[in-house]
Amino acid sequence: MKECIAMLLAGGQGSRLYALTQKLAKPAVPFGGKYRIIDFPLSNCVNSGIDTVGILTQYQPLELNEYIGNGQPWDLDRLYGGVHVLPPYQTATGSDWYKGTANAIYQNIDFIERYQPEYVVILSGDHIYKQDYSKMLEFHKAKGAACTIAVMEVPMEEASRFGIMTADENDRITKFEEKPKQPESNLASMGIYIFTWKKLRQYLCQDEADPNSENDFGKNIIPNMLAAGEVMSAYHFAGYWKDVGTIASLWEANMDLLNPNVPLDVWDDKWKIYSRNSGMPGHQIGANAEIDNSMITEGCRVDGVIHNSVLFAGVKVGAGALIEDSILMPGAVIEPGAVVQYSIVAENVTVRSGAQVGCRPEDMADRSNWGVAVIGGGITVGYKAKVMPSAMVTKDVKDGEEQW
Amino acid sequence: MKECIAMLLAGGQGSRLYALTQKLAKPAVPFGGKYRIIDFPLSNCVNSGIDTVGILTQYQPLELNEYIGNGQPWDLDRLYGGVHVLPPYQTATGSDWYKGTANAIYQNIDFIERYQPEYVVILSGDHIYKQDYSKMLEFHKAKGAACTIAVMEVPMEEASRFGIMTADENDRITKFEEKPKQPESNLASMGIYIFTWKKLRQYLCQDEADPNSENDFGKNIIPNMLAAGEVMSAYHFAGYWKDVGTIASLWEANMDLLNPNVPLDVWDDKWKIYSRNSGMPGHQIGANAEIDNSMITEGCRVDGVIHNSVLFAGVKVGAGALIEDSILMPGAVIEPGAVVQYSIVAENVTVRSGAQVGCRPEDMADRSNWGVAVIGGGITVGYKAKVMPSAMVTKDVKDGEEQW
Amino acid sequence: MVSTNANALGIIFPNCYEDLLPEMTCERTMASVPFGSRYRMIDFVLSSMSNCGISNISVLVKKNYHSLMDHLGAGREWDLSRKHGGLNIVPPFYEENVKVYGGRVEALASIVNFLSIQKEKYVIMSDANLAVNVDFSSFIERHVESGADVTMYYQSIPIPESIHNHNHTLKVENGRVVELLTNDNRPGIQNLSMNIYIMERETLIQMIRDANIRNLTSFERDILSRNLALLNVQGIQYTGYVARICDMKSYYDENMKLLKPENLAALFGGKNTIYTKIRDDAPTRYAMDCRIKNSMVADGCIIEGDVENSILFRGVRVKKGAKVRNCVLMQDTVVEEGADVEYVVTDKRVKITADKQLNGTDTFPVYVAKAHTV
Amino acid sequence: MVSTNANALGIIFPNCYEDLLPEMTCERTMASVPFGSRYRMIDFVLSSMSNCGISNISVLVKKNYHSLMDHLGAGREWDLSRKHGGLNIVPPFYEENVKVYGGRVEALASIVNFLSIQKEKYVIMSDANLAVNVDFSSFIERHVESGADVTMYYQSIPIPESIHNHNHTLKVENGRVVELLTNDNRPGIQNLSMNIYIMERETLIQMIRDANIRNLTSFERDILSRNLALLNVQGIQYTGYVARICDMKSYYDENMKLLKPENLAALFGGKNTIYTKIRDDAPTRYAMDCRIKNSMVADGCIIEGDVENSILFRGVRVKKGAKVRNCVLMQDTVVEEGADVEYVVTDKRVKITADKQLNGTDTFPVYVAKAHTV
Repeated sequence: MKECIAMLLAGGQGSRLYALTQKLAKPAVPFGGKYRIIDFPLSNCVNSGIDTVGILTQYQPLELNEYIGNGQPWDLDRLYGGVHVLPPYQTATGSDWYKGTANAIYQNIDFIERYQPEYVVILSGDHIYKQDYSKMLEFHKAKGAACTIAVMEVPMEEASRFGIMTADENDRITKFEEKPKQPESNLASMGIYIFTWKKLRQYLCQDEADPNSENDFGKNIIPNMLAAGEVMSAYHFAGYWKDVGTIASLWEANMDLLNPNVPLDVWDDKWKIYSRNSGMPGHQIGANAEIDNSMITEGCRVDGVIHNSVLFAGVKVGAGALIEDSILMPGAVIEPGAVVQYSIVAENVTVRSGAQVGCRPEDMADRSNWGVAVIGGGITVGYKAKVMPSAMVTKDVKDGEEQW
Repeated sequence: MKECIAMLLAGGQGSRLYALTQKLAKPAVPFGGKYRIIDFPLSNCVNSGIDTVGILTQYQPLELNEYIGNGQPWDLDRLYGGVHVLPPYQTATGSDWYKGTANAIYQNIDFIERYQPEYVVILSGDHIYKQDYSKMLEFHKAKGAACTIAVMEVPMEEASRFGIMTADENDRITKFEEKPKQPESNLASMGIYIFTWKKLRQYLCQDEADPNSENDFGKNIIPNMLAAGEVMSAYHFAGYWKDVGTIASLWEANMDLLNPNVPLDVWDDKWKIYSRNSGMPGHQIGANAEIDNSMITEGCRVDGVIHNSVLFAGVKVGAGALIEDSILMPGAVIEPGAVVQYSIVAENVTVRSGAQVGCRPEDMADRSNWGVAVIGGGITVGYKAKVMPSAMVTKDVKDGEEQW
Repeated sequence: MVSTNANALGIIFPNCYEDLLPEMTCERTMASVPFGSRYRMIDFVLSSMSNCGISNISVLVKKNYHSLMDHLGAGREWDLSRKHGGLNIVPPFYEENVKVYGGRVEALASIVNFLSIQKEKYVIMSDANLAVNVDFSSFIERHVESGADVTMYYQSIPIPESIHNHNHTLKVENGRVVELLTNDNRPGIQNLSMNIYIMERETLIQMIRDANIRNLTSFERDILSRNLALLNVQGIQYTGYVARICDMKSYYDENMKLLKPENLAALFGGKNTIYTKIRDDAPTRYAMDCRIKNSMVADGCIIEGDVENSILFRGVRVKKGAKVRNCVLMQDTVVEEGADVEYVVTDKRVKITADKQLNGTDTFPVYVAKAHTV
Repeated sequence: MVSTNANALGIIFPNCYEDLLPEMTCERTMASVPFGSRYRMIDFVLSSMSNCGISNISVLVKKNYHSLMDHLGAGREWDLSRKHGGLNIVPPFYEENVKVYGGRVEALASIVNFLSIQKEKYVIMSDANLAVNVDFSSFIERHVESGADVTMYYQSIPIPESIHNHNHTLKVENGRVVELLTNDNRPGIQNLSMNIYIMERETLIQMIRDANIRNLTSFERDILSRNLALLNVQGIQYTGYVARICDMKSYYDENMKLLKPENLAALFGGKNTIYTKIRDDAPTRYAMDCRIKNSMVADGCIIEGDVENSILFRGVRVKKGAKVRNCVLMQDTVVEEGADVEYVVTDKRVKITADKQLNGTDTFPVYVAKAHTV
């Protein structure tokens, strides 16, 4: 028996991260020098004392599966509990892919009931934040709630991008709208729910029986519970939280790590973010390298110039190369004299000598076309080739070519 | 890099085991007192020195997944390699359930290539046997084969149930027919293949491109390779081997364990069959119990009479109950005075006092209706109820009722 | 923390009370004495701790611990193979200047640096001479509620004669221990300490440092009993099932008691599993003409002969025509054709050769040492 | 066997050669000396063994092994947490009558019973004072092909002065060792033993038993060198990268050598990863105004000052205005604002307080002991 277990929705294809998620589930996208996105919710679980986590996934799970493995890096290899990747499956009476977030949980009721939990935390696989779920659970219990939703205040002009709640002075939710055109409040759902399992089970079964439902938490389960008069509480979260579902937000969140004024601290020993280790030796900085305001990890070799950038394991930056405001994912090789600016360079990309990837907004005549350039995994950007800002490169760029 | 990895086809629903596989993948069906079917190929792999195994499954994987866990019971929790359960998944370009045995492997080419194997062993999840695959691999190498198929001689009259091979004096296969009506030979395929991976990869890709293919090893890949003139060898296997895909054969294979003349020995320390442990204390035999020619394992409590039977972990047999020629799976409870003969009683079944399950063939007037009775998982057979031979019970049997 | 993780670390003394069972502990610790068909004594307290969320456990070994290390391995079977904490076997000479210890206090002194950097608030200490399935969660709860400095479990039973020189008894008033005696030999029911203690980690560290300065060695005699006026020591009567190993006779009796279903249920029933090292034995095989009555049998045995009122550990062979009555046969004992054993305790890998007869009595079971051939 | 599992077990002597580096080994074994930004010396031979399919490894510890046990844990990081074999740390007093050992033979004597029930045909023995990425598969192969009784690796190099009283050299004729000298101090290139041996397990057991009876203690002097006429001992020249720790100077130099990419590639390149204990540090953070040149830096550091020609282990902090040149800074060293260190080796958790200056020279690097504050 477990008091509380977590179910992590990692299903989405992450199509807005296109070039990065061609062969990779979104939660497995590298983040912050040595992590993957999923390390954040997983580490939060472990640090909050939740030792049983189901990961719901149906899209390109191979690398995610391999990454999670037996869960040992997160101390989640347990005799009873631990971390389990839960793909859809066939039963004697038929088979289905997960139809929506609620259906994904519905299809895994058997898994949940193995642990007879009183509470279930529902998490997303594409948010970067540090949160102690045990405090939220205490709040949930104190409120006697059927469901507690973590919320944060967002600027009013952005509110229409979120699920928006209205809550009374006791933090009881009185209204919930998914992406409202005329938001009534700026309390946005962070996609982190705690449910009393008995209640959730009941609403999941009802929802499954409704042929018109989209089987989605935000669109169906939450509104139904609210309509039925269940106690729904809003739990205020104050720290750093970011949805990294777009290229721009993924880039920004990485840059936030380099900003001492942003409260996202991965160096805090009291709330470690765990990840699977690369096994490489310490990184090497050459005699002519120049580095500032950057993060660099094991196995890198830097002979060039690095400003405001995040380098993942095993990245090589040749002499005279310039890396600015960029993210170089594991195994990327930037040859001597290449320039990478405002870019995300995915795993095992090679950027040949003299190539230019991305550029600074201040160097653009027309800034409206500016954006972060993305090079997909395994791509080669040829000798003296040019990848323009906002480009999403999914095929090799030939020597001397320009890619938009 | 691994010289040789194994891929285990565990996908089938096992519809011929109906009552036993309602909520369970066939390879997870309990066998032989403390094993599950999949323990045999998995232990064979480990004992043969193969430390990387992919298990292909898409049907009710929850219990199988949980059973395999991190692979530690088979010493397959490895930093690199180990055992991995591989369900179907969605990719950026679409999604598919496994269409056939060959397609299941095809969809996991990426998994295989992580290990850059020279050879791949293809195994089934529904055979009971002990085999040293390393000897078969030596043979495969010595023959310079593209594919080696393990074969055994079967009685000519049964040959039409198998894939039948004709081989020349050098064990080179000259002809392969899947379930031939007029078998030319009695060399039957055991469903154990070793392929040189480079070759298999090529034929898998060809097969996938053929819209008329059933994407099956026996029906497509093997005939295609043979037609193309590849070196195909037949490896003769002499020991015990049984396909346990039917109720009759599953029952027989369990009974074979009790027969000292059958060469299936699970007590051999040199070729252990590993399984996940129940964690229960030693079994208890009461003062009035009678036991002979049986297998009993941890957590059982026996106060009745047991002849020629196999009792799994935690089975209870009350005073005066009679168990003959039967298989009682984990957690089954046979109340005082109940009679179970020639039956398979699945997990957590309760047979109430005075009930009769199955009967001896010699007690039947018309033996043509006789067969092993099967009680599905979790069923209760009521007080003085009667379950007739050959019955497949999937719903509770009420007190005093007869079930055909 | 959300989970059932306890805010306590565990310390186990595996060598304590070995002198009561010298026959069986000359090549092993008390903690690794086989018990109850497939367990070792330490499995009980270790599983109890693990089941209650205590996942940082130090085992302070002194000598003869090869079999214990082999048994415990990395602690995986008890779910104690963890990134942080987990199972920590502390041998002598572990740190510079730490020698083979004498008393409990010296043993604790060897880990005082370790203790001072741990995070858990409480420490639970136990020996390994009792087979108990303890609910440590309620033990912690009661300790915290009472506000005591130290809380300890006791049994109210007559003191077994063999430990008249090796026990601690308590006088308890309204839950508080007002007197703690050493080597009590009064007849009748007494409050016999189980040597299971809980206190704050900081309290224990302070006690060890003080005792070390004053050269005190006994935790009970020198630290607890002298300070009962200053320290609030609470005693809780333990009413669960206890198998206490005091000598060969009690070892035999406690094994035999498990043949009663109510005793077995009391020790192993309930939600908490007792874990042990996995041997991967096949199920036990009963041959065509065997006879078995009133016995407890682990896996991997092959029974061709006649077994009655006995406890058989893993891998025992009873061959055709052999008779085994009122015996405890440890792992891989072989009783050959026609041999007849009664009231015998065989250690691991003992062989009773064909047609030999070996009889003890119910008050004096005969013990055959490890790997001996009779 | 299909796989790359080697038919050999491993034995590592973690305490050997500690007397050459007394500063760093007063609280740890040679095996647990930190090396190369994030490793311990034992990681190299242990990873090499594991990578070559040797999965039954005994580490014969003698004293001061708490940091080594903490580092190795259950052996998971080296894939040595196995059901059978795996990593086996053998402390003193492990079995009855086994004492803290003196020489290699006595250490081996403590596991001779263990050795006699293992299944592997060969035994590979190694110390932990060399950082090498050895291909043991080819070592085994060459031993088997030559039909030798014992095969050993040697380097052809001048004998470092600091080990003139602590070495073995070989005279090799057509591959066969015809002379084995102890404490050779001849100038020029000699065949210096690496103390890495392979032989059949049965051969080793026989050697230990013989030596024990005769009260012999040195494997090299008493067993090998006296029997070169009887034993076919083969020597193989090792041509791969070797970092040999002979004293503080060589410790410093061998760390510094890794700043050359070709040396780093020689030790860590190739297909075999060197594993070590995972600390879960964040990536290293370079602050806005830092300066770093020609250095090797592990994870978890925060660099705000000026670092040149240095090796920084995990968790080092170099604060604003601090200068670090030609240094080896071990785990969690802190160099505070304005401090200036050159040619310094700091042990774990050293703190150089603000504005302090500490200089060694290239021939005499200054060593600051564990947890000291300067």
